[in-house]
Amino acid sequence: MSVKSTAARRTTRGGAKRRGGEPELVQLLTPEGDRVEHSEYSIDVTPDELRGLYRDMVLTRRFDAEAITLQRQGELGLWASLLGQEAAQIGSGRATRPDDYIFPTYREHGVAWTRDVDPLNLLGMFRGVNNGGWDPNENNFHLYTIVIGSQTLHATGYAMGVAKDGADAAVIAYFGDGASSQGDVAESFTFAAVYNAPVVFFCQNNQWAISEPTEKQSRVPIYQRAAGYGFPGVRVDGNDVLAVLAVTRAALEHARSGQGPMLVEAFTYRMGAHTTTDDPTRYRSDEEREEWASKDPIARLRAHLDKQGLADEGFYAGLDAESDALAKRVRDGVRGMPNPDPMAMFENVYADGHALVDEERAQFAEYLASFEDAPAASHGAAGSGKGH
Amino acid sequence: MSVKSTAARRTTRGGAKRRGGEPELVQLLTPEGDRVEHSEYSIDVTPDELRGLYRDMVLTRRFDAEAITLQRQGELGLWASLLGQEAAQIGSGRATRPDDYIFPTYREHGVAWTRDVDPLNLLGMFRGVNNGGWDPNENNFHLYTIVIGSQTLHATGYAMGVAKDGADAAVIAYFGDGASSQGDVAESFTFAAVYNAPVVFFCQNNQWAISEPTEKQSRVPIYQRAAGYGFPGVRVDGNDVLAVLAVTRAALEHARSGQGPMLVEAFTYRMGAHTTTDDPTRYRSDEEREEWASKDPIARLRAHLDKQGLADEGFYAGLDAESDALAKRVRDGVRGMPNPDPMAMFENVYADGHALVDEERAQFAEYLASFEDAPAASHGAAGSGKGH
Amino acid sequence: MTQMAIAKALNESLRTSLENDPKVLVMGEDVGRLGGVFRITDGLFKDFGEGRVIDTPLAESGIVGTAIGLALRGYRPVVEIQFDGFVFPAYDQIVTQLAKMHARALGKIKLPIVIRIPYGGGIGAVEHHSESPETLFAHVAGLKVVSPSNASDAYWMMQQAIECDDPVIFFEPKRRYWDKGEVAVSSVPADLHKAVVAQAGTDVTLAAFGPMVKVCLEVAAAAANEGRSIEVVDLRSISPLDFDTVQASVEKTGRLVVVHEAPVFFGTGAEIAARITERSFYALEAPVLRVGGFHAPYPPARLEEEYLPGLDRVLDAVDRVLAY
Amino acid sequence: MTQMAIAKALNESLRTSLENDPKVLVMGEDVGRLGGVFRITDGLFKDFGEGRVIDTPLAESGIVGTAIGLALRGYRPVVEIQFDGFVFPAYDQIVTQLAKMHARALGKIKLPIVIRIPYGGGIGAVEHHSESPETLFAHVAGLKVVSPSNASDAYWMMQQAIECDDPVIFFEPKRRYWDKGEVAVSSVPADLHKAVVAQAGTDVTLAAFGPMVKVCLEVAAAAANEGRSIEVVDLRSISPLDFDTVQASVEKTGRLVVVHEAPVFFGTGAEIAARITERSFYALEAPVLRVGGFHAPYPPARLEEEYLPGLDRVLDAVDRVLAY
Ligand SMILES: Cc1ncc(C[n+]2csc(CCOP(=O)(O)OP(=O)(O)O)c2C)c(N)n1
Ligand SMILES: Cc1ncc(C[n+]2csc(CCOP(=O)(O)OP(=O)(O)O)c2C)c(N)n1
Ligand SMILES: [Mg+2]
Ligand SMILES: [Mg+2]
Repeated sequence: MSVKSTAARRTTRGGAKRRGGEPELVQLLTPEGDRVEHSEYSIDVTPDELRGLYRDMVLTRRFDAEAITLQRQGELGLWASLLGQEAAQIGSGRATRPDDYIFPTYREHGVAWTRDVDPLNLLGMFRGVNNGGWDPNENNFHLYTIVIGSQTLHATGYAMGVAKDGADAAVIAYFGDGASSQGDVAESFTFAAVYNAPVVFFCQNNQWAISEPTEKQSRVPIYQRAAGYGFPGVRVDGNDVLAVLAVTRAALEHARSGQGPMLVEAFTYRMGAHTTTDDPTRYRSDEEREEWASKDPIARLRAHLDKQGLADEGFYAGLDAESDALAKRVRDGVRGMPNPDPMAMFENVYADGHALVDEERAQFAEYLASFEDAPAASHGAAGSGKGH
Repeated sequence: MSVKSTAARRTTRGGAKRRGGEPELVQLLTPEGDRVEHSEYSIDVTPDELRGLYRDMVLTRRFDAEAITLQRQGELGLWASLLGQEAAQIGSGRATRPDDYIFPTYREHGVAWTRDVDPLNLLGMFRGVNNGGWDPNENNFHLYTIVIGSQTLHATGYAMGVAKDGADAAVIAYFGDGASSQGDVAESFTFAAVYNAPVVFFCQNNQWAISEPTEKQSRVPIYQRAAGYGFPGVRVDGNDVLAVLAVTRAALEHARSGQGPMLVEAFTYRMGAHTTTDDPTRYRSDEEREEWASKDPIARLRAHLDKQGLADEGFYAGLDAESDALAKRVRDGVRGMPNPDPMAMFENVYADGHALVDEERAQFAEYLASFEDAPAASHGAAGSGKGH
Repeated sequence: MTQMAIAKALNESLRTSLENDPKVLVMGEDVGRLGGVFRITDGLFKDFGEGRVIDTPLAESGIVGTAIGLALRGYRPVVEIQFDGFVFPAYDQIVTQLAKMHARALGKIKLPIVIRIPYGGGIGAVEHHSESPETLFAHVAGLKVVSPSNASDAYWMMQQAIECDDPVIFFEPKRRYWDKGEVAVSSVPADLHKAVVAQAGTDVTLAAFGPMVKVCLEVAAAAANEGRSIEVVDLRSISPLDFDTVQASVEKTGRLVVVHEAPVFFGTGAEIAARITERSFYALEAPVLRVGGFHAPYPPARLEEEYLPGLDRVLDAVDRVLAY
Repeated sequence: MTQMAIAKALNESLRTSLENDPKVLVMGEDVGRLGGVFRITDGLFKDFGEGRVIDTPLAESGIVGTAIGLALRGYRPVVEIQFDGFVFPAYDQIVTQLAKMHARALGKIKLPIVIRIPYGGGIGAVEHHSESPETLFAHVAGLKVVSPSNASDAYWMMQQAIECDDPVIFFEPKRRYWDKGEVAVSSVPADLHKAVVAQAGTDVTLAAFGPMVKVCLEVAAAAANEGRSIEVVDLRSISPLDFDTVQASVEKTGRLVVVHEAPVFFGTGAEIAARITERSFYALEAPVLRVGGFHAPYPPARLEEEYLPGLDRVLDAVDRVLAY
């Protein structure tokens, strides 16, 4: 657009929409690790719980780092790192109850962790041995969804079902700042509002959608979108695990108590690349990354623990050992993950069967069998086996 | 949903979201025909202009009534009446400049009138002789769009082009209350905001989307949606032609002056059926219709004209005659509208041609020609000619 | 046996399903109080309430997307898309989610959702109200696609579709809604995905589904007067497609014409022609011919009789296939 | 003549178009500063600025819908859809608006929009990143659908698509992006919608487009070692489809195998088989065979080599078609 329009945009962004230059942000723990109070959202956490949150974040980060390494080593085809978003994910995940249902994107490894989903299960799709494949109902944690925004409608429909059942549970739908532009997300807001569905929309605004900054998606903070659909929105410091926990708990309670949907925008930062194939140096500055490194969610909680004397050397050493064990388990597990049987392609296309799938399965089996009968080099120059 | 959620919805609708039970509504002319002032929106109109607006609304309504009659007589396949929405359409249409560009739905006969689109042209698609077919660039009035919401994106893209050209024009996109739920409309808000496009979103909230009341689309007034996308929204009395004119003018000026998009919600009422195939008695009460008949936009302006003594018998008699002439022209014009040539099916599928279309055109021509050679009854019992 | 219009048969079928299974829901635009623009859901809102028969916001992606969520919660939504041309906003949810989620979950979740789409032309409607988009669903693995041609099939196939644990795209031949036929409400129905021989014959096979079956039966009658014996196969299911039944017919007649309203290019006729030619290469006395729509947008109503395959265009193809 | 990878050829082609026509715009997700996830638009943002090379919000329907609006204003947008599986949110705008608006306006407006879609498998990607949805566009009148198989075609066909006054769906064979070839930047290109004989032969015709042309050429080379002469037709355009060139080849060889990555069911092979069988019924010594994807979601990466048509599966079909 023209200079004119850019200027107008700046005015809006710097102006009325932000209070004092920055949008309001619920915070309970400063970047320096000090507790602060918030009039609407407060929380009581025991030292045990604090250490638990810290442990969750550390293990999640370690798992994530291991996955990146495994990708570099060729064991995974791709990895979408959550680096920097541990507080947003652990805080919100720990706010859920077992009977709540979670609809993640493809980056919610930390949330999965809080739902006791085996980390190895998360790696299957990135390794290319399946497209998801865990049982969503085992941990009330739906499959990863890659098509941006789709899952917000599934979450809303699920929540409509929860309400229909008269159940006392809530649903939480994760999505990104980029996803906020998708029509599906807007439609999920509409359906959730109209049916007063018990769903929390949890937007991790990590400020980037691959190479695009959030200004390419919205000129006002995303949490503000909720009001126009008739339900509350709140922005929380996404690097503050306590604030995220408190706000998400309140939002889930809001939903469970029949007050309908709520939007939580966790303002955070994607510290790594979009995925392992991405090169963020092409579109963002080192300074920005460094600025955000100073707001690291794990360092923040550690500072708090240390200032308050809530964790000793033994705790950290134990956690280190636990991290190493987790990394090793993941490493070994991935390396041992078998390739699926070729015939698996034909499985689960339908629940009740389909004649064409049966026919193609039989033909392909016959085709594969033809190589077993034939001498090694089946076709002159071709000969290097099936499936080029 | 459950009783619980219904109750919650009611609370929201009756509560904070409406001020004093009714949402704020810009009004300059009361239902009784008295002028009132509004702090933000004011307007100076000459008696000539007032009579002009009245004439527009009367002729539009007459045209609409004639179209309904023609549909009943089998001359049209369908008609979507604008009855009751004359003020929303004439007021907003008259607010546009010739270089502004309009993207209508399928019901904007009044807006078309203000753009000098020949009413006969509007009837082609309802008669079934074309799917639109006028030249949008002749009057800067795009074709009717039937797929709900689509045109809001076209309008936004067009507005992005206007800005790119540095032109001093604006674009206006019409849509309905039902359409506000479509993902495309939300995406158009996002694009318009991000690119600061000079587009006015004009929602005619006629309170019904076929059989569904607006509560099935939103639990807060629709104009409020704009704020969450970072631009202003305003609700205007859609049966008050002066208020609509003033608000739309301001919104277009807002857009033209580089301030980006704006949403206008014209609160009005669909006094007729959704279309001629609809039976509104199945889903709404006579009382509701009658209540709104008392807010009739034409009666309202007439009351004003009469109270102020701005129009005499001669004016009304002249307008009656003009209405009759318009109706006759439309009647005669429609009846004389020829069916398209069968070969027209193959025209304009592509601008640059397509081999398959050429082949099918030739084959079909040959097929048709085969009947010309053959004796009348080509096929025993079939024999009643081509194209059953 | 009862005489019923197709519309009524569908309505009764939905009612029965709602009665038999508390998890069945009906949802869509105007399906509630209005009973749908074609009245297929007439009376259901009154009798089953807004908890079971749900008027939705005007957003097809939202309708299908939330139906998926409801299915994940254990419901069996029957979704109405108001007209063929309005299914496209939901296409992403249908293709990327509905069709693939069962496989994505390695079978651990099921999506028993029926998407009802009144389709096809011949009712004098405006743009987007007369299309036949079955190719766009049949090509997509994970979906089943069916279309009844008569009241009895409408009655039974709808219930079978609702009972099916897979997503079913249910194309309703809207211009036949008011055609009446016998419905054997107590008899055991044919398999949802089996084709049936609607009319036996020996010289040429006509294969069709939905609204075109009636045209083909009229063609068979007309041709009979000229001493030609035409077999009509009502395909009923497009995915899976019952090639065995078509093949058996073709091995008998040696000639096949496929008829549908959808454009010929990449239409159902292409798939049938390709596969039957492969299966019955030596049995075919002539190439498989196709009669269908042209490669052009569905024309305005005053041209639709020219566009749609009718008696004469099908008879012309019969002549041509016999002339080989 | 210059050696260029397909990716580079596309990039150069876009650059040339941006230079030659100020109305040409490039738009999509990440096409600006990043240069696209495949770097096809690399450097264009820097050289032409954000007014010509536009990073859009993450909303495909919005991208295509606003491109339509820009086209109505006189622009010629070249839209990038990041991966094949992400075109579906835009499908409604493509099918109901982009494809039909020219006809709706009786030709009074034009929509010169190119939709670039990197498509197909073989790159080891996760779900939705490896699909071949060409059927879903070819079936729709009003769209043109093309796919280059080599650098020279990539270079020329992109410019021809941009110059075309119709909407063109431009399928880019993503797994061949890095394959190099000669680009005759100054020679006169073949018509955008003409098929070409990529390799002459006499025994069997292989017809393919995009990524499968390379496989077919490898098959021809392998078969030559066994003394079989295979003709490879590079279709280049799927809508319109140059049946004349395929027919001419088949009338010579008598045998045809169509190869594509998309599922066979309702795939391009069906249309070609149906039409060529009709045109060349007596010339065919065997039914037209099809090699393509299965009726299943595109499998996880570790299975894609089994899923994709490769040398052996095509050779197997060649054996079978010759065995008739
Ligand atoms: C419909 C769709 N379009 C495009 C993509 C490609 N894509 C994958 S991730 C991504 C950016 C997502 O950004 P955001 O929503 O902010 O989530 P984040 O990756 O930052 O967690 C894009 C464009 C996709 N997956 N789905
Ligand atoms: C995508 C789509 N879905 C459904 C329809 C069918 N339909 C036509 S008009 C209409 C209601 C529109 O309501 P609203 O937007 O309030 O406009 P109004 O008719 O009241 O002017 C519906 C559902 C359609 N045209 N397009
Ligand atoms: Mg992001
Ligand atoms: Mg309305």
